[in-house]
Amino acid sequence: MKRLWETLQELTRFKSALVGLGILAFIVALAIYTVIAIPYGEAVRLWRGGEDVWRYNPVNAKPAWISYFTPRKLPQTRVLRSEEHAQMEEETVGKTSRKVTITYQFRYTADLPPSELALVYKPVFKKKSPLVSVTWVTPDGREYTFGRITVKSVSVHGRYWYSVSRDQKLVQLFGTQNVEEGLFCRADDPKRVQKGDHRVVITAYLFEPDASIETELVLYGTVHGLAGTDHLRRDIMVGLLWGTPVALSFGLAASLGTMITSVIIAALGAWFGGFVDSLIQRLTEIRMIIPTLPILIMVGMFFSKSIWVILATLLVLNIIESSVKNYRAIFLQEKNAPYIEAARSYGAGHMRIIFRYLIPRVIPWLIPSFVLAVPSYVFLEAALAVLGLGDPVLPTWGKVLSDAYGRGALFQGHYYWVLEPAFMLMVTGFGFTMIGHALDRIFNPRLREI
Amino acid sequence: MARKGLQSLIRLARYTFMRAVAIFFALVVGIFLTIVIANMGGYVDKIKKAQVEESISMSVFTNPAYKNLTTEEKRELIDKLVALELERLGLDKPFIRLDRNFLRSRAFRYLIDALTLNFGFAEHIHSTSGSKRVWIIIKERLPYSVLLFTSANLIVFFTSIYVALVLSRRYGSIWDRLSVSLAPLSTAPPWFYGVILILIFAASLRLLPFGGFVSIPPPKSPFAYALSVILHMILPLSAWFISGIFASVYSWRTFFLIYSSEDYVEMARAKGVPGRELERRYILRPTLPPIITSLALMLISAWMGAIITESVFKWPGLGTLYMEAINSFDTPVIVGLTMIYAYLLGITVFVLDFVYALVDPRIKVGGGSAT
Amino acid sequence: MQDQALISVKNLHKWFELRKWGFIHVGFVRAVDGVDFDIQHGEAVTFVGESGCGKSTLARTILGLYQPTKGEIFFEGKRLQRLGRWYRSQVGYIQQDPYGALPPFMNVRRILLEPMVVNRWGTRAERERRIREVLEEVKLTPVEDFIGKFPHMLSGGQQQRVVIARSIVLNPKLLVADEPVSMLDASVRVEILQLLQRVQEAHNLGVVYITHDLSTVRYFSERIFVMYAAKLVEKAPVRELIHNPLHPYTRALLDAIPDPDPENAFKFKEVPPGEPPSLLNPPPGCRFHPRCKDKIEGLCDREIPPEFEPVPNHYVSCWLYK
Amino acid sequence: MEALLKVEDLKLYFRTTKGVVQAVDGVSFELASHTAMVIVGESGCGKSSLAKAILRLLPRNTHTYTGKIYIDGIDAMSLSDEQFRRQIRWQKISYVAQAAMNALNPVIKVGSQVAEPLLIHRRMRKEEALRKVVETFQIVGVPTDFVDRYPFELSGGMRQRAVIAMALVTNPKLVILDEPTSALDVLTQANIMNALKRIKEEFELTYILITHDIATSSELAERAMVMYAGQIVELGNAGHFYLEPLHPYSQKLMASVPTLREDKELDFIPGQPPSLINPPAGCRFAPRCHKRFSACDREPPMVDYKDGRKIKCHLYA
Repeated sequence: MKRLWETLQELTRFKSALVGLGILAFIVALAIYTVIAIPYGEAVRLWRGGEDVWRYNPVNAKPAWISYFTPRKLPQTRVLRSEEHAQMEEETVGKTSRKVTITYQFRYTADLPPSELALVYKPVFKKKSPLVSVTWVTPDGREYTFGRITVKSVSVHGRYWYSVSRDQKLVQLFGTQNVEEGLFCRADDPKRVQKGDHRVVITAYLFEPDASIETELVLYGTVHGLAGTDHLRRDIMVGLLWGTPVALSFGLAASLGTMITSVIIAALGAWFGGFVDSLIQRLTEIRMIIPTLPILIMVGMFFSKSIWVILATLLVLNIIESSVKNYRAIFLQEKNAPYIEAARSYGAGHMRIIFRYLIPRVIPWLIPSFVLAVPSYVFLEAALAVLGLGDPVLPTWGKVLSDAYGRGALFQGHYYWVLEPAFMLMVTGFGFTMIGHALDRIFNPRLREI
Repeated sequence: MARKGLQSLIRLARYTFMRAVAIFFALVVGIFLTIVIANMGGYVDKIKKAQVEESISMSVFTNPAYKNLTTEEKRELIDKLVALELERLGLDKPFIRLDRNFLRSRAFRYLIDALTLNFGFAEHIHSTSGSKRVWIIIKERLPYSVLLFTSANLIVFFTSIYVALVLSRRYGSIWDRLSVSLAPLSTAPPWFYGVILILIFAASLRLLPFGGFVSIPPPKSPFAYALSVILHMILPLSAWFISGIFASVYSWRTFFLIYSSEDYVEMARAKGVPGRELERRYILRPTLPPIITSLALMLISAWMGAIITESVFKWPGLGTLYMEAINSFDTPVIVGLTMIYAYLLGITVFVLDFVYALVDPRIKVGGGSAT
Repeated sequence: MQDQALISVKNLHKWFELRKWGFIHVGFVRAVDGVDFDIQHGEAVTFVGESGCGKSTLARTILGLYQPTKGEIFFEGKRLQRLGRWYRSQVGYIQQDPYGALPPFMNVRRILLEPMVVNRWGTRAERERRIREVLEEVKLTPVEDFIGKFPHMLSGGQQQRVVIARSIVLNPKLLVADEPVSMLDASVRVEILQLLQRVQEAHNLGVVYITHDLSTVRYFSERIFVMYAAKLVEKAPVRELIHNPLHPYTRALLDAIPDPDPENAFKFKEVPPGEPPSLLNPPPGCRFHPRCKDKIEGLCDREIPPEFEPVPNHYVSCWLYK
Repeated sequence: MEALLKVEDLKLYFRTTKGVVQAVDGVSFELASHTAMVIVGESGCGKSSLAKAILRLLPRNTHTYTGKIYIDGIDAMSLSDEQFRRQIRWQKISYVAQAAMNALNPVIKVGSQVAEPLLIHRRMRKEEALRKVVETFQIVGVPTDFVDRYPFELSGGMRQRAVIAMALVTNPKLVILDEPTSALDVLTQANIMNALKRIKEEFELTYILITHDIATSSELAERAMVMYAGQIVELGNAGHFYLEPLHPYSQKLMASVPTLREDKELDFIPGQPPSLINPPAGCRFAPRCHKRFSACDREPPMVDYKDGRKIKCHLYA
């Protein structure tokens, strides 16, 4: 314990190690927060939820903080509910039918048009579905009427989604412009937003006495949350947050597991020598020839893409790892150390010597290499995800990156989508490496004065 | 003198032969293990059998020709057809048997196939020449991978050793300290830098191509063709370089610093051996064996890292082939590729073992460790 | 019981097999090649010889770290077949390099505890008491200042004291000290030798003291055994050997050792030519004959000299005393 | 007689994580041509650092390196590194390193390593140089066919001789021997000492022999220097030093040397040498000294005692 404390104190001598420790503390805190705030089941539900969960998010929206770096005012998503944001008028038409007029009046001041427009109808009826139509009056007085439909099928939540952006009439009307630009930009300059008050009037005919209707007008923004959204409207933040505990546990478990078995095997070989040692050396050679990544790919392809299965495969493959050679060299040197001979002279058994004398001796070498190996496994997981072998259930940084890459985020300029997971990966890698290098310089006597 | 030279040549030959035998043995076992792992110890066979049974029973039950057969008769017919099909596929034999019937097991046949480069036929992918033989497909892609990654590795290797030597001479200078603080940059693998570089130079600045080997359609004139290839190589090479160079420089610098405090180096300095000579004869030369070992390890990890880097850059080598095979679920190609990787690793280990023997007099002259 | 030797070694051989590629037999390194001697209770005996003469192998064989190839070792009359824990607790071991002899990751308390834990010695309280006892005995006082320290926090002399404390913690009857002071500074050397002597007298220990440095011998032991190329060539009480060396090798050895004397600078010494033989292919006959200026042609190079006793209690293996 | 080597107020400090180590702290002495001087002291007293300071073999963590060194009339401290390499190294001074076992490059044949100084400083052709190496090998007693062997094929004694041959091959004026025999056996040691004595006469060499082994040091010594905690505490003729040391430290040191032929009561020095990071003020030996008195709190002067001896002690002031 005391030595651990001393080591930490010595670490503070290195500026880079301090940065690394800061990063590590942040990552660990983030991981703990994530696991508490978004329990595993919830994370999986959110990530696989699709449209139902994320309907109100824009597609491929940039993170909101982008606005601080641009003089333009970027629109956020606005959901205008008829109960709050509109005036409702009702008049009876004929015997049983009623006409409901919902009038939205809202001011639009952002410098970009919304990324998408949708209307949500929440009708209540028994047999005869309501008939609706929309009239949109722009600030400069243009008036468009569209979306004359019957609100027929209703999803489980009682909502009927109508995409204004894909309204055939509007699409045809605006031609080369998209619908949002058509409605929100100036007539004379189709790229500049016409700021001012929009009026949207929704007329609904209800054919049953108990029928009613509420609506929501959704103006999707171009920015969303801290991390933006992906092609499935998912908040990337969920992926980034949950990627943290996954990456940490994968990296630490792989690094630790690999190291423990390799060290023990190297110690056994070096200590017993002879047949055991040659066997282990041959096995190390064989291990060098077995291609790790291809095998992981095959496992991912034919068996399971679960990150835990991949981890288990990796650990099995790495029972003997190429570092056995390095450890063995150290042990061979150490095995003839006088203190080992002394231990034998007072009767310490083989296992006691291996586990209490040999292995503790190499811990100073092990700790830095353990820390330094963590990032490589974190990146390995990401690499597998990029190859399309990412865990299908869990959100991970690799998955986010892979989605971005696969969806052509680079071609379409959704750089944030690539950069965010990349940033997390890089920062984590940096943290571990900086600490690792500093530890190396503390523990490795040959490096101490260098 | 001449006799001694001959003797050391014989010793070298004997050593090389022993290493070749050891590595061949390792290769055989390694490939066999790869086969077993790739087949999940026979689990994949079970899946295949189930697939065969399902497809045959489906076709029997849906085929109008067998409409008037009873269920019993259909069952019989299915069993017969399945048995035939399994025999055709060789699936009737056990996957692995650890007794005297081992030589008749499928795993052993796979091993022989793998050792004779007979990887069978691809299911979907074919070579540009139209062949579906896995070996031909792989052979076509191999040079691309070798071209890119050998050059990438050698560039990183020689640059880093040169820079490290210069830095170790200037211990404590600004450049030296910079190299120490930049070392963590190499945490990220090449494919990662690939993504970032594509983002900057291809997507954002539009200076260089996103990926591929040559622009499409390929330029007609050889000069333009070569230029296009070079343009396409810049980003992958840079990604590889950035990812490798910092850690490499750092570790070689540290390595040289450690070795330049050896007694014999100090002695040489006292003798008045001039700087460059000192570095060449007293620092570089004695440390060649560990340097070569690390080059071997670097190449081995490079072969693996190549898979992802290539697929990020759509470089038409083995890595991209892997990606294609994964996407189209082309099992023979995947297994074949895995075998090729085992070969590449084996060859790498062997070649470097040989070079090691050339530079270490303890092996050339004999002696060394007797026990 | 008391007249029985503490340890008695008969015709002891320790050969190491040399293999190439790990399986092809090349030959044997005959590190100890037919050695006989007795050591009595409470007697300190010095083995002196050049490095590579097999004296350290002999020590390790006595300690039971190596199984003898041939020959027997009797401890208090009991023949040692398989070396059990019992025997290990009867023998203490002091090594040359005090820093290397102590596990760097254990503190002094743990270091001293280990032999007791391994040999299941005493209860927890007894062990703690014993640790304090031995630390006081080797003068690492106040005990509390040292008990928690790690080896690297101690000076060379203090480290060697811990090694000595560890070697006696199980109350052994025999100490094997392999060059215990050769890595220490001259000023500390004497201190440690005196401490060893005190410990030996206090517990009536038999001591096997191995050294290449004859000048420290007289301060410590009663008898000297001279070893050359895996064999004992001369055995005699200290004074007798120093003043009346019989074997040509012993004479050369004594001649070569300087005392601090300014006259030395003006004298050339007579040193036998050549180097000690390889133990893989030792020369036939007397192993010293290729370097010996008194060799008898036809005898020394053919037959191995037996042990003669030209002076009572002074044994020498040399044909000159036939 | 003109001094071959003159050192004035030489200081060599190292920077470590714990502080600055004052390994050589203000050392001044002169050494006449064709004499052998031994430097004795406990380990860590700065004797090896002194050798390195004279040879300008500075470690990377050097903090201070000041003073004056005149070698054969050349002001060595004013030379640039390159001039020093060309004019001093192996031209004027050669060096036999401590643990000479490791002083040979394991992958270069012994002969070409020994010949190297000739190729560098004498611009000889390779064959000519090797001929000279064979000659030198004969002088120091190395079988001449070892020219063609690698260091790992040689025994420790032979390697040591090869290193000595390397030091002699260019006929330098001064040879600094740092513990040249401490790892070797008594007979080999005596053998090498014989060779060194013979060579000294033959080549009219000047030696500086650094050792902690006082008995062996007497084999070669004409002058003796005792160092303690980075400073010289006693300097004088060997005859005086071995028979009648003056400084309390030298006295204690001599008393702790066991002798083979005469009976004497051995003594030891209690305590440990001080850390060179913060050496005690005043006399550095005072805390361990049995003769200390009130004046010892002050830095003792270097006293010129009779017979040209110098003692750094208040007792003789």
